[in-house]
Amino acid sequence: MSVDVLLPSPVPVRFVAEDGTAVQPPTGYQVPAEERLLEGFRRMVVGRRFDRQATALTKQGRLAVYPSSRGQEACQIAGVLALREDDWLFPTYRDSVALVSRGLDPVEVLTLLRGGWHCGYDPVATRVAPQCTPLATQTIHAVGMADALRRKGEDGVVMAFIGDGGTSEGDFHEALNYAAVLGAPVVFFVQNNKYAISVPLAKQSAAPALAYKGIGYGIRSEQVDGNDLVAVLSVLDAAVEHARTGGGPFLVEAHTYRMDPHTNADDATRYRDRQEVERWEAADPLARLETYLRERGVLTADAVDAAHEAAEKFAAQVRQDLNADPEADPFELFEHVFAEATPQLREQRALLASELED
Amino acid sequence: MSVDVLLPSPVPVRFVAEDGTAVQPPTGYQVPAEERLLEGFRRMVVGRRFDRQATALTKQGRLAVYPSSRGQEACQIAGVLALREDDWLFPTYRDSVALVSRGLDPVEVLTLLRGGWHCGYDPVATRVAPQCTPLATQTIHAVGMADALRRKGEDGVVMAFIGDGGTSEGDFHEALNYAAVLGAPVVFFVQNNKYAISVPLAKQSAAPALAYKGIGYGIRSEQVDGNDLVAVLSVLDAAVEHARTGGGPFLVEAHTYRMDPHTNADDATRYRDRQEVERWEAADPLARLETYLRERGVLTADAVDAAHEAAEKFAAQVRQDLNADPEADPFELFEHVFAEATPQLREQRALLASELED
Amino acid sequence: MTTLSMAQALNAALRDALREDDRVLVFGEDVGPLGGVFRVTDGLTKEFGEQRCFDTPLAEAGIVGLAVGLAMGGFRPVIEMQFDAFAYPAFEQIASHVAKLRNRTRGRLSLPMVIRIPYAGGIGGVEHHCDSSEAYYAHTPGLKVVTPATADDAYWLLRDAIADPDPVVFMEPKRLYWSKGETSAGDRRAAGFGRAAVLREGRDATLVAYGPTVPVALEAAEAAARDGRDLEVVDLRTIVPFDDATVVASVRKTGRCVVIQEAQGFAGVGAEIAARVQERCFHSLAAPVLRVTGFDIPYPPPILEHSHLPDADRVLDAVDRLQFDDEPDLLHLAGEAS
Amino acid sequence: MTTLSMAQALNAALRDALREDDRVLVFGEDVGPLGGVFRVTDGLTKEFGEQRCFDTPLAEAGIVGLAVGLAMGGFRPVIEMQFDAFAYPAFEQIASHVAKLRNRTRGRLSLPMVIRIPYAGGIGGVEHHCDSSEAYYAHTPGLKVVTPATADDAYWLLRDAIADPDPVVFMEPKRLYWSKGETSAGDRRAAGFGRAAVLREGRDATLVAYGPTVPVALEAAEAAARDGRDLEVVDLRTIVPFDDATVVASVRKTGRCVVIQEAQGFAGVGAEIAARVQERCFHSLAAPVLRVTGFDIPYPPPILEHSHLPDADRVLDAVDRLQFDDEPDLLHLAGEAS
Ligand SMILES: Cc1ncc(C[n+]2csc(CCOP(=O)(O)OP(=O)(O)O)c2C)c(N)n1
Ligand SMILES: Cc1ncc(C[n+]2csc(CCOP(=O)(O)OP(=O)(O)O)c2C)c(N)n1
Ligand SMILES: [Mg+2]
Ligand SMILES: [Mg+2]
Repeated sequence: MSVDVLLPSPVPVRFVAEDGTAVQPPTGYQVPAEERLLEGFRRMVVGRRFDRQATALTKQGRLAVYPSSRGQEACQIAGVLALREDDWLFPTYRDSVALVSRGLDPVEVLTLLRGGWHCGYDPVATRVAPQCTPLATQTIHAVGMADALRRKGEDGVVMAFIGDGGTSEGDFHEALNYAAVLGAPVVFFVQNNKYAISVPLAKQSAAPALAYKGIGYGIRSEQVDGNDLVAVLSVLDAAVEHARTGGGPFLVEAHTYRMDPHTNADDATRYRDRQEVERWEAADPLARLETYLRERGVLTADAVDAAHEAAEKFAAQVRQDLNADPEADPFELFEHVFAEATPQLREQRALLASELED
Repeated sequence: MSVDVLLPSPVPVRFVAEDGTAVQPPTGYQVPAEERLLEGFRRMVVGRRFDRQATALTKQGRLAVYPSSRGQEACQIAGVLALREDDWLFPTYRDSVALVSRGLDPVEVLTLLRGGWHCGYDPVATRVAPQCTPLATQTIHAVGMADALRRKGEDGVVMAFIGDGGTSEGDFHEALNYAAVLGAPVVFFVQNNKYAISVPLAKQSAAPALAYKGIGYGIRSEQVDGNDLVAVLSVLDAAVEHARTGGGPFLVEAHTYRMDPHTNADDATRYRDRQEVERWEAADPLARLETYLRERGVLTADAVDAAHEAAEKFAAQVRQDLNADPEADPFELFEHVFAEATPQLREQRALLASELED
Repeated sequence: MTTLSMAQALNAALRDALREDDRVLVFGEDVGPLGGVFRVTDGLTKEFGEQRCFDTPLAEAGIVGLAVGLAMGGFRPVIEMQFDAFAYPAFEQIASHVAKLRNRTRGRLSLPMVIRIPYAGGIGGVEHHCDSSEAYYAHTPGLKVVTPATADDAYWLLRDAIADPDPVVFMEPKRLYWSKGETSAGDRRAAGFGRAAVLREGRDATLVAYGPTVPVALEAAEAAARDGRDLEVVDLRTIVPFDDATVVASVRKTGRCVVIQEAQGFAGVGAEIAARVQERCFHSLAAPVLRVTGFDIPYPPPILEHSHLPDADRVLDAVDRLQFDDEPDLLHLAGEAS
Repeated sequence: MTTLSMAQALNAALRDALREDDRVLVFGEDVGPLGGVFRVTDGLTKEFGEQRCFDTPLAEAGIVGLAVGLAMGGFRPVIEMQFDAFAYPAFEQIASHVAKLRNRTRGRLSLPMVIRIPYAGGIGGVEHHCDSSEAYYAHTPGLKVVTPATADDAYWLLRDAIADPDPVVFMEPKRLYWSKGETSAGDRRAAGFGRAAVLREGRDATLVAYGPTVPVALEAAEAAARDGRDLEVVDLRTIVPFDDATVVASVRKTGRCVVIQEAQGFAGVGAEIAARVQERCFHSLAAPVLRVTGFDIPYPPPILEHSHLPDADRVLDAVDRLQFDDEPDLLHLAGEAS
């Protein structure tokens, strides 16, 4: 394979400038259909509202912890829009907005974060792997799943989400290499939000851009303005198409920013200043898309209002659904260790039963 | 940093063609001084003879196992010639020839492989880390050592040897990244001998060349004809200089070939055919250098004879020194677990003592 | 019944599993055309093709992680870690994912996969090639841990492991690869997971062993018999699930127990066995449960491994300390050694 | 004497070590400006600069491997793994290099480094944040394994760990980070590594605990005292080296023993303690050594952790089964559960 074709664009692909005006994208990328952009807008509105709601729920003690993705909505939503229903998604803990946007039940999505039984949704039914905490580990699973789809003759694609920090883990390297050698239909989608908890990108990597990692594995790669939904969707469309049609894996780096602290428990003032955050407010993905779509006459004021109304309804429902405490049967502790409990687990269950009788 | 400066030459750097004639190297590389090339020749002759001797010793049961580096002498010797005495070397199990060439006692070098006490030489006195078996793990240690030298204000450089297979391990990725972020003076030297035991390069990586991994970390990199001592030395000189003068890490991939099986215990006929090996005979690094140096009038027939004589003497000494069985005091088992044995280890020592009394 | 080495029996098990179930995949380092460094996968790529038995890039977390993804996708991977210590790079994948995926997903995902690990020493291997790593896995909830000591068990336990709905760490004692035994492949055998085997009946004391120390236990029992002492030998076969019933019945009968393991002793499987036995057989015990293990040292170089490895003599010394003679001798254990 | 939380005591120990010895370096994920997710490294970068306390790229094998290289080069790294389960990616580096480098080099290289690991649960953490991983390290020869239960021990054991010529895995019980205690920092204390502490004297039975279960043992002992039962509480402080002398003396005195550990029981440190105690105190024991541990399950979700964690009631139940009344009740252990 030629070397040049593997290298990303030297600057992030962009379709829409920060002020919402259209700019000339590099050749080879299409503007996605208007209907998809509108859908993207609506979902971003709901996604952001959901995110805000989730953060609020931590303050009320209804969620144990919540890692916000405010500012990353263009990535979260484009990732979902680029996939078909029968494609698989391998998310991290920060990708709740993407999951909700894919149609998963918000209560199920938030189960982990409210202290309920680990993964709350059905990975097989939803084709969404459990939200992954050990960083980068899920990227290899994604490769295995992609290889499984290929083996079964399905034309599904797998998208693995990962953060900038996660790319430093050895598992990410192994995943890229395995994907390339196997020619697996997997898209690695790096949301480079510039921080790994408190560690800024400059301490994470000295690469010109993370997308330049692709060539070292023979993987095509691209970097994109992660706060420009039009660009992210266009690039992910191309990446997914590449993978689906037998081109092998694809690496996309989206440059974005984590507007909120790492989680509600984090104190971001310890490691970054207000000015930096404010600079990124100007690059807000939602405002940008709204301006762009309105200026092109695609989005009406009514449609914007409708989107916000839908978002409020959605948030209200989430609030209500999370009002009840998660239920939990202590004996379930012993149910899911193995398909059939060992004698030792049965004894331990009996011990717990005797304690609960007391 | 500019992207182009990080990319390796699109074809391996070469100074001498397979038939020994000089070719035009890319700009920026110097032909090393004649005296160093002559020294390189002499060491390659000794190195190859040593290697042959070691393989022979496995047949006589004097060595438990030996991984030959026949065919890789240009890499082994250039790696050593590029370093100063106060630089550090982090070798693998396959780099015995390099170690012997650095002046380490062959008996000490072979201690591990004859079943004696693990690492037989003194790493601090020799500035050579123990030959490393768990693949790629030593590359991170090399980064730490390089950082230690920098912290102590020394201008030493660390060279980490690794094989093509080893580059697939996560630890290699983490080492490259740490080195780049720390700006550590370390040269990663990949001897791409085309096989990881039985696994050929094509199953190991889909990269255009392994040297293309550098850019993904912001590390300068180069690829070189690993059977051309002039080229390997020239490139490693540049890499070492780069690291020594504060330029940070450097990645060099040398294209070479493992002429012998993985070790004496391996059966290479199971996975590669005779023709392939024969093709590489034509690229032999020693014959090539000899032709080159002789045609330039630098090397005389007498000097060649003298080199072979020295090699025979060297081999004879090795043979003789390895005639005795390695000695071993069973109580040493308990000596090197901790600086001071725990009460438990003292008890276990007493148990062994009572057994040996019986 | 055919006579096979353990390596051949394992090879037969893989072959039969590949033949019977299309979902079975075999992969790892050098398992393809080379047939594995111990030849356990010999001929499989040739017979079943590169899609069913293949070499991976050299990365153990990658191998295990790939297997997790393939198992999530409906396959039944049987993977090889080339040597014990070279499974450590995959430890996170094993401990945080392989062991937990069923649990994390509340039972919605099961993970039928087998991780084959040649382990332990006694073959003159250099450093990092001889670790006894079974305790790391046995201590990790969600993993079954299996280790055969005979060719027949190698065949059947591997078949059972592949058929199991849960992940199995299948530990193969390297030094038994070449030891031969009758194998009933084809002719389905009874005992499955969680059943220990009483390999020799005896009245005076029970030797509990597994994997590489089973032949040591048998040798010790033979020698003891010549001295008029009648030892029972129990081979665990599976460490998880553990067969309390068989072990407890034996010790309650004999009243004495020595546990034999090759691994370093501290917090090993032998500690678990000793703890369980005294919990369950306290009133039957005439002496403390003793352990014969490797020392608490990194695996030694080949020239010294015979001093480290538990052998029949060390076992017999322990048996002698089982207070048959009403003269307790715990001095070497309890006192400060010189 | 000042009153500090355990996290503050650890911070003070790091600060004093950095001050006294230029070779000490502190690094890991988020230990710099943020001060660590538990604030144990709070203020260190500010006081000592980025060269002495710094953030690394996000890769645990990298952190440990970097420390190995720096220690080989003459430094004394004190590194942090952010949470227990996130040390697993570094397992190969720890097991094959940290634990073995002195041994591999015949003592020519020593590796003075400390791996700090916040561990265990009880703080409502989500999956992968609450593992009790001490047994993995304790079973690995060449590692010292330390776990404080009080602020004062946290300070001194960490100082001792940093001063030690060998690698120390320093396990910090997360749920004790905020518990306060008198700390004698500055005023050098006696007991070092390998010395357990008798936190409470008693005649009727010995509770052996370490790390997060020490307060549980003390609570149980208080409760038992109200019922007229006099329990001795031993805090191991260091798991490796193990203080046989203190534990054995206590159990020989009391004749009964319950071992308490938060980790899943199978092949854990508690198994080792039970095995050792019955080996050494067999003739003093009036009942089997019992274990109270977490269940053999992956660490449960927060809503269920209280059912999993050993609490004082579970300890008291075990004490009740120590056959004070001549009515052996091993049924729940020995029989098949329904
Ligand atoms: C293997 C591992 N190490 C450490 C952690 C602790 N941790 C959780 S999130 C995080 C930062 C991740 O940063 P990044 O990958 O950039 O993702 P982001 O949180 O910014 O979305 C860290 C260090 C972890 N979850 N897994
Ligand atoms: C972590 C690890 N996994 C597996 C092995 C077993 N092994 C030893 S050498 C080898 C092949 C290494 O190939 P390469 O890196 O190309 O080096 P070469 O032997 O060709 O010099 C393998 C798989 C190992 N030593 N370490
Ligand atoms: Mg990030
Ligand atoms: Mg190679």
